[in-house]
Amino acid sequence: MNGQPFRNPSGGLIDRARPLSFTFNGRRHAGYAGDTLASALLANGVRLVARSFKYHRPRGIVGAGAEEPNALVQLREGAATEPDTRATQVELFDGLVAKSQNCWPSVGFDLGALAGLLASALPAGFYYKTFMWPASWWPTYEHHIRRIAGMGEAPRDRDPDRYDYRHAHCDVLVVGGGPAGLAAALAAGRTGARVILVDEGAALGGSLLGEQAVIDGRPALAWVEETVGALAAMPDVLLLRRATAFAYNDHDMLAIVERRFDHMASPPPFETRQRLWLVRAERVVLATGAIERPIVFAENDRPGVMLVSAARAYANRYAVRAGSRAVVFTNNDSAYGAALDLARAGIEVAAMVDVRPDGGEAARRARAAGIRVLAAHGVLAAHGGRSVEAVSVAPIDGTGRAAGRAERIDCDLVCLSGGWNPAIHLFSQSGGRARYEPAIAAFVPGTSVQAERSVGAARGSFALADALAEGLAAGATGAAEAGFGDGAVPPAPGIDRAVEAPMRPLWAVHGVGSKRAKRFVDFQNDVTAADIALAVREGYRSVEHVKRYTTLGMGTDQGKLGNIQGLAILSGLVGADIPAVGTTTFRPPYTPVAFGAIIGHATGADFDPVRRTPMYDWHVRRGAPFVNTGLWKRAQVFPRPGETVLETIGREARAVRTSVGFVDVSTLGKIDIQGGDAAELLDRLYINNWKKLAVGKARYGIMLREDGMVFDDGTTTRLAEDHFFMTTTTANAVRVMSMLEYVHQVHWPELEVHMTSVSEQWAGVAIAGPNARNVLSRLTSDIDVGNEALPYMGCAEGTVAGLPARVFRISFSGEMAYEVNVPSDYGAAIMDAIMAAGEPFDIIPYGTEALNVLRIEKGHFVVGPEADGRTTPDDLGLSGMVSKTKDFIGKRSLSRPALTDPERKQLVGLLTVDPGERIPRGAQIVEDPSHPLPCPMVGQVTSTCFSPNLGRSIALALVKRGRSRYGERLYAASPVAGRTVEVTVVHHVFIDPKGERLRV
Amino acid sequence: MLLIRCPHCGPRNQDEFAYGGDATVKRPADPASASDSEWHAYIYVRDNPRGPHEELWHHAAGCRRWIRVRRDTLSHRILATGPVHGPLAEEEGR
Amino acid sequence: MVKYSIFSLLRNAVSNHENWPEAWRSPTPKPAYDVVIIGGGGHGLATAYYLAKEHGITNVAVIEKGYLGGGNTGRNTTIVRSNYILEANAHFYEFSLKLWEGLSADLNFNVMLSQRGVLNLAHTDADIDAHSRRGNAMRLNGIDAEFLNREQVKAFVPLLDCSENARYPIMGGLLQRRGGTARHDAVAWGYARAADARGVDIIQNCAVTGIRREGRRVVGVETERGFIAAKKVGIAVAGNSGVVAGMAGLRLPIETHVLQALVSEPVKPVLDCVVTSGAVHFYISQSDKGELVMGGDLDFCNSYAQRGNFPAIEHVIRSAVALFPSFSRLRMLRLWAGIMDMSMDGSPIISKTPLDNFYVNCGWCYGGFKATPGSGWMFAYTIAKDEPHPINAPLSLDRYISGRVYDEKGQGPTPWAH
Amino acid sequence: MSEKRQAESALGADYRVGRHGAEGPEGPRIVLWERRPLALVILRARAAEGPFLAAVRAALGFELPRAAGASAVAGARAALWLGPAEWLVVAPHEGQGAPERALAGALQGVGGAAIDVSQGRTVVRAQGPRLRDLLAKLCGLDVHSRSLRPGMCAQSGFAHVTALLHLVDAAPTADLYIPRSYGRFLWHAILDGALEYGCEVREPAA
Ligand SMILES: Cc1cc2nc3c(=O)[nH]c(=O)nc-3n(C[C@H](O)[C@H](O)[C@H](O)COP(=O)(O)OP(=O)(O)OC[C@H]3O[C@@H](n4cnc5c(N)ncnc54)[C@H](O)[C@@H]3O)c2cc1C
Ligand SMILES: NC(=O)c1ccc[n+]([C@@H]2O[C@H](COP(=O)([O-])OP(=O)(O)OC[C@H]3O[C@@H](n4cnc5c(N)ncnc54)[C@H](O)[C@@H]3O)[C@@H](O)[C@H]2O)c1
Ligand SMILES: Cc1cc2nc3c(=O)[nH]c(=O)nc-3n(C[C@H](O)[C@H](O)[C@H](O)COP(=O)(O)O)c2cc1C
Ligand SMILES: [Zn+2]
Repeated sequence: MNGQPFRNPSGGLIDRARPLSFTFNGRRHAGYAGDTLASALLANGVRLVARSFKYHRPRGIVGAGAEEPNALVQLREGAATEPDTRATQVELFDGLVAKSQNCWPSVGFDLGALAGLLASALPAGFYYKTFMWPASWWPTYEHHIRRIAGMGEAPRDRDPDRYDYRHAHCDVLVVGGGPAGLAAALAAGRTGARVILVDEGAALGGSLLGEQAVIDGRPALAWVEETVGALAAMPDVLLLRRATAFAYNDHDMLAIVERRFDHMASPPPFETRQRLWLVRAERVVLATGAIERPIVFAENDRPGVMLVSAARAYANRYAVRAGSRAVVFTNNDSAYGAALDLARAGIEVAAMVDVRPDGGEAARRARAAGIRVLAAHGVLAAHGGRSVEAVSVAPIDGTGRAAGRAERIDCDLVCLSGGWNPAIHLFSQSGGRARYEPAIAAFVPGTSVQAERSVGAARGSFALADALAEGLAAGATGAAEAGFGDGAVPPAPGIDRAVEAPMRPLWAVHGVGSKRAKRFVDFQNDVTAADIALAVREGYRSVEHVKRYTTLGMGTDQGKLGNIQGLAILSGLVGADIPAVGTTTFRPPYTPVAFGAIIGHATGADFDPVRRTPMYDWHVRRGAPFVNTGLWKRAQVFPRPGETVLETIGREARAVRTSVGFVDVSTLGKIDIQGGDAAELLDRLYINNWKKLAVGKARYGIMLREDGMVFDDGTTTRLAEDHFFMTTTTANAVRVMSMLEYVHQVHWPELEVHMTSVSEQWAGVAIAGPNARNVLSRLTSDIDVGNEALPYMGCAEGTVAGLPARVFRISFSGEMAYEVNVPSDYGAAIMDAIMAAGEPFDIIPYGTEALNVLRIEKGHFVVGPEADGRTTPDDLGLSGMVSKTKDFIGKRSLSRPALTDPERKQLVGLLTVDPGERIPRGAQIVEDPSHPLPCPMVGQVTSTCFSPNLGRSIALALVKRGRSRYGERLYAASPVAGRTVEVTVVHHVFIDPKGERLRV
Repeated sequence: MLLIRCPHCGPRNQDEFAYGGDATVKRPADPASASDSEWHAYIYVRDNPRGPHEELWHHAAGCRRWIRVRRDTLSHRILATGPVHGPLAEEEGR
Repeated sequence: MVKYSIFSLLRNAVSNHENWPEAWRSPTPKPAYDVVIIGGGGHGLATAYYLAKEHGITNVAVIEKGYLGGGNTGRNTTIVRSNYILEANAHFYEFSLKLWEGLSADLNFNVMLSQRGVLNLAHTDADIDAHSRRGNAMRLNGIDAEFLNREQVKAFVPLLDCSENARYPIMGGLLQRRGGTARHDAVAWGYARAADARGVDIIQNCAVTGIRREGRRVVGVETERGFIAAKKVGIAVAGNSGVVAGMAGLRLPIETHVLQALVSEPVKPVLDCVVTSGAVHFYISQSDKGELVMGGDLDFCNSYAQRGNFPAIEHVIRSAVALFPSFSRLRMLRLWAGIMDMSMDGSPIISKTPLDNFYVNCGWCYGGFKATPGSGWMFAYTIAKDEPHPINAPLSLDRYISGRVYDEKGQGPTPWAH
Repeated sequence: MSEKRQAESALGADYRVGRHGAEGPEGPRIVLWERRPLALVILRARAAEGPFLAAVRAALGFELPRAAGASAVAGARAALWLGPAEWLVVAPHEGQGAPERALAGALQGVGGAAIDVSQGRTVVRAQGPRLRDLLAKLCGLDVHSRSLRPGMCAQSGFAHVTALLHLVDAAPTADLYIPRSYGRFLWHAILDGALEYGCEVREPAA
């Protein structure tokens, strides 16, 4: 297609039948299916794509994959925009829109680059040394620093796409679909083992896709195709493309993100954009390949400076010339094959600069092909501005110092190969310890901790023959260890093994020239060799200090290119060898992963599970708004048209005291307890005595934690001699169940008792108020609801509204009340029935708000505000309940000095001196509101409301020595509400202190 | 994510379990006669080893049994699992 | 000590920064010190600094097994605040916050204290009550606090999902404007440099392997570089408190748990304060470099591994996206973990011990970064005077025996649930 | 009063019979319906032995499964292993509490307990060629055909909700016993996961 001046007319793995159009920085360009954004940009001759983080230096494309530090773009627009996206891993699609980031007004002319002019005053860590004076200016300085930093722009709107999440289990997980990985999967798959192979690329083949290797005398890609075909035909082999294994977690659980539809403008209907796979593997084969590394020299960050392997992949895979005239700079043989590929693709190779005195066979072949080879030479510097124009090349000595006159060679492409780093990221994440291998001057997998083995380039075995052989062996052995096959290794295909000359470690070339020239180690974060030297000079010598002081390796590429150079330079400066200096820690993720993908479906309202009571729809039909209580949705109020919320609450609470109301109490925890030792267990749990409770009777109980603090309360009913029905608070239902199981299974397994949660089985409604009995009696014919037959704290079983029911005469509101439990499917039915039966009494449903008002009026504490995990039974005025005759959980703690301190806070009631004045929520109690700060506090308001039944404001509070203060004037102070209210301390039960209404 | 072998259900993901802490602390047989400092040791003081640690887990999303696990707190490797009371079975695995 | 300033920076620019001196020395350990502090995190270094500065005790060594600040000081989410409800904590953390406010100047090292506000969200009526209660306690204790309603929250943090149909709708929030963040590494380095300048020996890469005792006295520490005698020994080793106290024969009310944190890729400013939510166990801020820094709950089981597991991370990210739906397409860049000294009541311990001249500083749970200056100051005082200062007296070890614990969350002695 | 009261499903208005999600040539690859009404009883004993097992065998007419994760099915009745000496008995609905009473009666004198939880679970049946993929999206169990075989059951977390999975047959068909209050939440997760496969929701049936 025209307009792609750097695209070769033929070759490559792109689909020329599918031309695509895309926009970069507002300009339209053309590319092909199979391109990445990076290859398409290069095809169009776009070389300047980004600005660096700190100095806003012009930057181009350095790599062709995950290692790319520079070419980060703002991909897509609007709600779907994605900052910091590596152009080298973006598959081109039609209509793609991207732009450069971190530059203004444009990537070509970026005012931020002024920072570069100040660069000499901004060395590593400069901010620790300045911006301190005057101290009050720091926020201003910081404001500007923040605006200059950052990189791309975050989206501002909700993500338009969906994600999902799934688990998988397999015998052998193979990470990496290059030759080593494919071989491993093939060998494992043949045994019948369950195999998953993942590769982050769109196509399998790994580095073979960018090379021109030969396997069994045929192009290697034919072998790839055949192998992939064979694997695809195996029913228990799963091939996942575009899938990056990004975290190797404990116990061989790997997290993998599959980018399912990022290669399209948007996912098809009903499909998710990305999918997270959590794979638990019996055995893992890491065939993650190796990442080529650059060599450091002056101004080495100019657009046009690129990895050899990248330039080669652009040529072979994408038919793109990354430049017209190249200088290839290497310290190892692998670049020679690449140089020949470049030449074949039509790039003039101006020179091969080899740091080794003798490039051996490879150099001879290059010379034979007409390429100028400069042995024992190095590139001292790149020249140019927004693109490289030339390099200075000179003879160098063994340490990389210039040892002769420099020659300037014009070129627009500089290809670097400083050797290869095995991609040991996942290996390291698994807990394995890396080992330094001097022969390749790189860290390779050392001691394993988990069930993984590395093969091929990931293990430092760079020869294709080794990659295949190791892959086959690991696949077969892994499968055998997982119980499949006999471990026999299939024969490896035939490969011509080239004689390789050893590489020669060289990290940086030291020219003579200007000291101000920048020699970048970490491109993205603009960390230079001088920054590392400064860190060392100032005492930041540990590799971790260097990282943190200079930000080396902390960018979005996590130092895939620069880290090893950095530590090699450090090792030279501190005079310790590289293994002694060590690496920084490899942490997940291998490459950055979208948050959306990690959480799958659990977004928005699905963030956390929702629990709904059996009456949920009934409440919806009545227009009740809901409130969250733990995971539950509970009806808050049942408003009538025109009412304010406060009016509704008042109406509901008054109705209960004057006639009758009913409320959904299904959220209470309910536990069925059976067995000969059931009463014994209750005795050991509750602070009060249970053995003598009569059958058919309920009792109120309190449980403590072992440290003596009130844990939970509720009523428990004896349904039969060895059968109890326990209720817990809504908040603690799950915890109480676990605690029961704990004390039974751990402390007292000898007790014969069975506990089963039946919270879900029963819908519960409390009918409360002076007319409660009248309502209930209209609903049942087989239960005598009279005070004699069913007294306060009594229980009966029978039918209510024709439904099988348990009726408990218990009360939270302080009124005569019955709690009716029916099977859950009848939650709505019982509500309807009660509503109908209550009509003559003007019955109303009430919500959590009125429920709360009623219990405050009655002085009932609740778990949370009053029982806040720091209160004892005595604090709540319940010491009378504490059994003196038996042990129970938490009893021993109660006698500790702090728990018997007379200064403890005690539960009291508060009345405002002015009845109409509201007590602010969360007020603190003080004796003297005019006391200068800090002002001593003697307590706090725990619950407060306007009591519609008393016609005044009331509150519950925990106050030091509270019970000795009845009648005392104190102040409820709420500075955050800007109000302080005078209050009188009273007993905490405001209504019916003798409990007569309960018993009528 | 840890893979914990429930002695009743078999190997399950960590997220089915709730942690229950040190399994070696024992409730004093007669709390009333325990001194403040003995009682405090039971409630608050822990060996907190760096290495093998015997601990309780509750198979809350499974069989709802409390189980005992010996796990290395440094490597997260599970060394043995078993019922609360009873022998632990060595794990050769992870 | 060369004074750091814009002028010294410009002066050094001329000489290509080739003349900067070491920020601290790397001395060979002396055979004996007046005080040995084990642990070269923020707390240990600050303790040494204040021993020298406030008490004139300069014959001090800080012994660190790895690199300075490589413990939790170097791996926390850097939130600084003093929004506590219980008095012992409120006074202590406020004392610490006041020290923070003068710290860069005091140390001549920019710790980048950024008082951009800490906003604690309220999602239910109960939260509003609890947050108001806490805000009121703070105000009466002389600490700044404001309660924001939903509209004010929305204006303060525009990207928060303040809609009614959020799973946990936002109903308001408690704001401490003086709260914020600081640059974690700078705190360790700044204290190290300032302590070194006052004569403290900072010894890195030297693990303490034993503590030598004679009866109820400690006489010194065994290290990888030999025995070092000490008149007094203090430990500030965070997650390793149990192990190191164990060397002296003490058992502590501490469990070691792992806490993870993560950062996103950097983006231009989108979040200009710290947002925390107790209901969903989550906190987030944006660093000056642009990454979103976030964390949540512990991993829920004892661990010394400094690496965590997936469920905790998943929960952190679920929370992030629930509160900030637009963050869904941002990417996690790196995640890591630290090992926390979880105390049994969730409050810290700066205390004498049953041994005569051995002191412990631990129990920082996931909140000890903000304590660093205050902790160092109080620990120095306690060691120098052999008695606690009134502010840290309540934070002594004996509170667990008496039962006078400071359980901010009311969770009880389940350290993994604090 | 004995007018007929309407029983209500936990799934309420969110249960929408018909086609959902992708419309592929193969038709819906997941079929869902709520199984109701059913009788569910939890059975527990101190140990799975002796007179208890005999009494239950007599009452049920078949043997309780003893191995972890096993089930026993006899006609319309089934017993699913929940834990050591703990089972869920599933039976046709024959009047409120009927099987519980029968089992409780049978246990008189032999110990153990029978607890009616018929209405405490929402039971969703799922069927179709993509069933195992759907399950893998919901839970961390190994649901591959080599591991999860017909007749097996297991409790686990499904989209963070604890539920019991029973693989009924090789169709494959699975039943998910979901705590009622979480029913609607998990139902959403199931539907959401099934959209890409194309999904049909059928009328409820036991
Ligand atoms: C993920 C995460 C997030 C956090 N977020 C916050 C937050 O937002 N706000 C907040 O206030 N706090 C936070 N914290 C807590 C805070 O980081 C710590 O409480 C605080 O940094 C502890 O400081 P320290 O000096 O006591 O411990 P550390 O910095 O851990 O220092 C202890 C030092 O002791 C050394 N040591 C251990 N054993 C030995 C030995 N045998 N010999 C010699 N040296 C030894 C260690 O190597 C270490 O350097 C967080 C912690 C983590 C892990
Ligand atoms: N010095 C040299 O000559 C040299 C150096 C390196 C590689 N090579 C060549 O490389 C090949 C080695 O084969 P190999 O199979 O070991 O490596 P490879 O590079 O061919 O394959 C590695 C694959 O792993 C994938 N990958 C890496 N990390 C991943 C992750 N976290 N998740 C998912 N996928 C991931 C990559 O996308 C890639 O496809 C041989 O062809 C060899 O000739 C040669
Ligand atoms: C506040 C804060 C911000 C961080 N920002 C980055 C970052 O931008 N890039 C990065 O790679 N790591 C970042 N890290 C993580 C560190 O790289 C490192 O993981 C952490 O200090 C723990 O050390 P370790 O991973 O070496 O064990 C940050 C850490 C903290 C505490
Ligand atoms: Zn189990």
